[in-house]
Amino acid sequence: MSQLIPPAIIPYVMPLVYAVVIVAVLPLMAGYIVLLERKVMADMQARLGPMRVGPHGLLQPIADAVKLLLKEDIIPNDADRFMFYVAPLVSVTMALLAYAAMPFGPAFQIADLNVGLLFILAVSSLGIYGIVLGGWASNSHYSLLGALRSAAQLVSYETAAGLGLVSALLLAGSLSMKDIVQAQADQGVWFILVAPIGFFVYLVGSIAETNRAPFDLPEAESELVAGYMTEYSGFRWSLYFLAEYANMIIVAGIATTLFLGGWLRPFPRLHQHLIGTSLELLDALPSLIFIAIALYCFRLAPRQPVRIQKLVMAAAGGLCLLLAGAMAGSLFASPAVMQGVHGGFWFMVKVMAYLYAFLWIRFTFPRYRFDQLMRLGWRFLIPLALVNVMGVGTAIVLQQLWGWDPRGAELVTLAATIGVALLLAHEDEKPASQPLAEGE
Amino acid sequence: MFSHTVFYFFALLAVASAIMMVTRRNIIHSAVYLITTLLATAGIFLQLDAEFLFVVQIILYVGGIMVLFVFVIMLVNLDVSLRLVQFNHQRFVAGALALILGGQVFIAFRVGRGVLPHPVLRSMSPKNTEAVGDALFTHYMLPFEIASILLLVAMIGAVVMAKRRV
Amino acid sequence: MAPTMISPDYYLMLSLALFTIGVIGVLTRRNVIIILMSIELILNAVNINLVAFSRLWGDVNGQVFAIFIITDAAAEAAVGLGIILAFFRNRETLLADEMDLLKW
Amino acid sequence: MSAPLTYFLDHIWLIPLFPLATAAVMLFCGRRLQNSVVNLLCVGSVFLSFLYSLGAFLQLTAMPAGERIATKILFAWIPAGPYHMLDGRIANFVADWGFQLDPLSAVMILIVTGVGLLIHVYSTGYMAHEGGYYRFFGYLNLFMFSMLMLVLANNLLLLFVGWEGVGTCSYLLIGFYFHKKSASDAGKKAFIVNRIGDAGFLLGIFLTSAVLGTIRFAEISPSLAAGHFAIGDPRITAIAFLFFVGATGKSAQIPLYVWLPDAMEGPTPVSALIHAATMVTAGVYMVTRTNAIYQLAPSAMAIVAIIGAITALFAASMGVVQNDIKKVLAYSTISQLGYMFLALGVGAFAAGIFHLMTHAFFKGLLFLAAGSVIHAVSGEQDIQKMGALSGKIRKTYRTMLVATLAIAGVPPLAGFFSKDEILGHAFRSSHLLWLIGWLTAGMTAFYMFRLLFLTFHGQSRVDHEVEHHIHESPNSMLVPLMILAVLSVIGGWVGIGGRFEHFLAPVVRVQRHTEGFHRVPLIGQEGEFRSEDARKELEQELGATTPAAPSEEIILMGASVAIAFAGIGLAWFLYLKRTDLPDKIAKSLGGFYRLVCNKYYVDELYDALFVNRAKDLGLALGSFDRNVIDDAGVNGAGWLTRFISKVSMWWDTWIVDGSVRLGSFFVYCLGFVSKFLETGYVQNYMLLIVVGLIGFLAYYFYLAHHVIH
Repeated sequence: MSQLIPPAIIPYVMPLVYAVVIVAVLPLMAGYIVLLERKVMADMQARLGPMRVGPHGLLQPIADAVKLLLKEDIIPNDADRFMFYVAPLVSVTMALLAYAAMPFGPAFQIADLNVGLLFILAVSSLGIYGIVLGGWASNSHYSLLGALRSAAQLVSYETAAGLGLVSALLLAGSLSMKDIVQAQADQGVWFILVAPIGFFVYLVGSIAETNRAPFDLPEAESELVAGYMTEYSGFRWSLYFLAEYANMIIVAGIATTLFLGGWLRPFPRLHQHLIGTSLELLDALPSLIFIAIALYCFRLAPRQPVRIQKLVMAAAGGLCLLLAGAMAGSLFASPAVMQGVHGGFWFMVKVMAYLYAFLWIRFTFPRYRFDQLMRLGWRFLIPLALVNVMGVGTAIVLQQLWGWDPRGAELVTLAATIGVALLLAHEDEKPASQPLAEGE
Repeated sequence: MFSHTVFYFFALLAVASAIMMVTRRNIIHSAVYLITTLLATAGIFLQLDAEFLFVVQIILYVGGIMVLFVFVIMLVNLDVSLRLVQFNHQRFVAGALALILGGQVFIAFRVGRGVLPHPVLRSMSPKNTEAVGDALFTHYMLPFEIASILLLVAMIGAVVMAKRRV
Repeated sequence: MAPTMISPDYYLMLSLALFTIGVIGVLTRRNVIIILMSIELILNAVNINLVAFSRLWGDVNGQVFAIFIITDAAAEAAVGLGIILAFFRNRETLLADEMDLLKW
Repeated sequence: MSAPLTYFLDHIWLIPLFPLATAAVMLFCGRRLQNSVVNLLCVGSVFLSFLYSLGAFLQLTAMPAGERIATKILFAWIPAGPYHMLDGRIANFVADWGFQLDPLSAVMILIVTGVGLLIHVYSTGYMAHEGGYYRFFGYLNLFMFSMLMLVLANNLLLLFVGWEGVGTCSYLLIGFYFHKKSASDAGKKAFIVNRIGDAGFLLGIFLTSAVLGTIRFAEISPSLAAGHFAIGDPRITAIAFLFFVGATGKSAQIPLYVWLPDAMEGPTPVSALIHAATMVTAGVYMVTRTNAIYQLAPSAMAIVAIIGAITALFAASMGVVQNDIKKVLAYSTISQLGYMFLALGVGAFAAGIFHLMTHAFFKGLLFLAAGSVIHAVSGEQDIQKMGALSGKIRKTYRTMLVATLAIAGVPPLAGFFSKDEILGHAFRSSHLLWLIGWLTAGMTAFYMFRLLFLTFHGQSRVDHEVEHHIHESPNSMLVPLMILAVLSVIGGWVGIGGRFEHFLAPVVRVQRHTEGFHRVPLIGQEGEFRSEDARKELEQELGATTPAAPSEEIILMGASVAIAFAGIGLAWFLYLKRTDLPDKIAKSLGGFYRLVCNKYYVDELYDALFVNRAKDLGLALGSFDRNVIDDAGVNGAGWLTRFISKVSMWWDTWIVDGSVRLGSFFVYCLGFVSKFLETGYVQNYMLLIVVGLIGFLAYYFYLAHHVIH
């Protein structure tokens, strides 16, 4: 094979493959996240959710995709056509571009920039233009207002979220995603344990950045119909949709990488070997999980009303069995392969958990008013993140100067941070003055 | 060769969209073209092995400053402004003078070309970010602080300016 | 032979072009916002020079200064846009040659 | 001998303190107090002072005669430091807040507190129905304080403090009925007249400290001895004379006696206490206290004697014709004071003090009795409107009779002894003075009995509505009367055999060198104890008891008794037997009578001489102030300022502002030219900047061209 490919382009092969895989899989994932969202919502509202298309609506996303692609593409009169075309592309492009530095596994990464994190932030922040230009181009007040709101919201919360990340950066001492994960591996602790406040700030900030409830004012259907997407339909609309969910995965990936230990399995330091072999017990976890899901699928399969659905459910179970086999098999392959497979698995598990938290929050909290949103961002999150950064810095200095245990030092500063948080929350109960940047 | 290709691509993109930016009638379009220019410049930074500056350019300029511009444009955008004359009364003389200035600088470059050393590719530290940060926080500490104070002042000034009832 | 970089002249020419375009924009456009954006363009041209020379000399001072310039650009944009907002609120116009309160 | 108890001697400073405290209470918060409380406080405090005085007196007498002197210095009041005396010596001036108790002041504080206590008790009855009860007693206690300070002071300046204090209190109390114009006028008159005397006294104090270098009484004689002053040294004479001026003011001697009769406007207890018993005798006390100085100034002593004698006669003559009961007593007081000064003048200091004491008794009694009478006839003071009161107010009558006999000099009552002492010394020093005193004694007897007869005997001339509620005074008034009556009877007996003089001898010891215009009789043979040893001298004095010439004594005694009875008889004849005679006599010598009735026109004379002159001076000064100071000075200055300001305004307008305007005009011209550059278009300015850049670059090209070639 190496003869077939000229050596000059050897280093560009694998990234290309990765890129193709990501671009191919991402829409599917987005669709299934939507399904997951609807299911979770139904569950939380004591409903069943989509059940018709496929067993338990497993094929619903595909149906939606087909519907969207077949819809008529409407462009309003005296909309700015060029912008109207470009805007969705911009947002989806930027969303996809961000994946270039996202480490799904030890090897599964398109490019390990040594400014990787900043790159991801930068590119995802460019996503704003998609929203703003689209809202402006469609020449509708709802759209414009939604766009302005989202612009203001994103600019404000980028700051908070970035500051939240800084604490993890301080602990890792590098901007390269891979190094950050490695740092957690070396220190043997996920940074969420030493910088929980930073994680919290980033969680809230990332919800706001992805325009999700309770911060979904740009598309608050009760106020402005669908925000910047009002005038869009069909494929362009689905592009926006794709971009939104891609962004969700991005922020989830960032959180995972910085706070949740990336592709590391839980307890990376714990090496409990199977007796007599070099196999570690914890490495068997993925296979067991998949086997459990497979058994569940097989148990559900007979109860399906229609035969085809029975078959599909059984197929799902089989797929899970295959995956479990792959997981187990990778244990006996070379360590690199094993690392890659398991790392990808763990990464996706953590991302999904993060996204589940998103959904949970969305269905739990009512929507904010715009000035409340701004007040939360500027008056609470940013000061809190600043104090947290100071705390982590102090902790690190203490560790470097007098060799304090980083956890102890972090606890000391954590107390201060929480105190400041309570103070801020208390003084924030007073009625706010003019919201800082209100669109209209 | 490769780097030349990259450079020409970005350079032409930058200049072309700069021209477009200056000549557009619609402010939003100008803004978009300016964004393009900035992105192209960022590319040139990357091509000059300044990754950090590349990212800073994108985050600060494109992701921050230009968002602010677009925001303000949307706040103050007037359809009537589209129908107005976009160039002021001194446009011809001004353009001529600007071109003369550019020509002078061009002549200066041509004349002084021999002065610069032979462009040997000096090895830069692979960790550009660390290097910049190091320089910024050790040797350029005072300017850094001054810049931060400048930002603070600008922030306060902007808030005071933009508030409804001053 | 030592690997050569692109000769700084190219970057100089590029920044000169951007600079001239920016100057033309500043001098000729009536819209204040575009004037501000042209100023950003000029600063950008300067940045290109700085980074190019930092590459040429192989140290990061130029990039540091570029960062400072970007900072100034941010400050200037914030204040300038604030001023523009206030002005627009009072005069309902964006044209530079209608801001003539200082006229004799 | 065992060391005598000295508790009271150590605490003499408490004696003035009690009245001061109650006075403060009265004057600051007396308004809210019940009369009973006021009585308790004031009388109690005076009683305490009296007890302390008595104790101090006894403990003093317990001491050996030689060192009968107790000094208590509380603190240095005015430590003014060193200064140059007249003769160039350096002296250290210090006036300390110190008290000194020696036989003289012991006698004085006994008199003051004793009589004062009685009069306080009397006042509780007399003033019971008056308004401003607490005020009255506050003033009274303040007076007690000042008087005690005066007699206890150990230096001249502190004495002066008391001196002024009693003056103030007398002013306040004379004007007690301030709503009566006559009363307040009288108060002012007393105050002003006293000022004149006080000025003299103050000058005297200054001169003392300048000449003797000290104002402590204890150091006066030593410094006199140290100064080797010749007899009649002019400086000493001047001091003595100035002191005497002060004494005339306070003790109502010619020419400054005019305030005392008017002072009768005050309440009767006040007249009794202040204007008969204590204050007016301050002058006598002061002269006695400084006798060491006087004995070096024979001429001053002569003046004292003459003034005293003339005053005595003069005042007596005026008392003869007065009809106001209190005025009569007032003039008699003046004349009795004259007696005392006569005694002092002839060097009989002890006799003077002796008479002071007895006079305090019977004159206080007289005033109080008069007050009782006035009280009885409900405020009537004119003796022509009285008469036949003896039956109605018997006790008062008896006490008054005793007092009158005492003052008339009927043996063996108090007045007889003291007056006889004085007359004796006067006779020995000069017969003329004796003659005057003798006549005065007669007149005194006459007008006192005239007063007595007109008041109590004959047929009643009282108005009818007053007639039927004449009543005896309450016991609170009668008891003091009786006590004083007893004292008036026995008060003189302490002088028998010169015991009083011996007691006072250490203070008023007569220096050997006092030889002058008058022959001062030494007790014992002259010049015998010209020794430096004071104790020996003292013993000799105490040893010598018997008077020099008994036969002479007897003769003089008989003469004075005779003249006394003559006066009494004449009074009886004129005012009980032939009541029509007085008018005839009055008509027969009309001019003289009128002269005397009008008090020799002395008040009018003073008005013409001083008061009006003073008024004229004030008017003159006022017109000077109006015309010269206001018009010429202030208005002139104002006019000048306005003129200058006008000039400067012109300068400001035309020169200063003009230059400014000129400059601004130039600036305007320049601006007019250059404003066309100021288009107000930002882009024009930028264009100018670009032009400038182009210019610079062209210039650099030019330079480079030249550098190359």
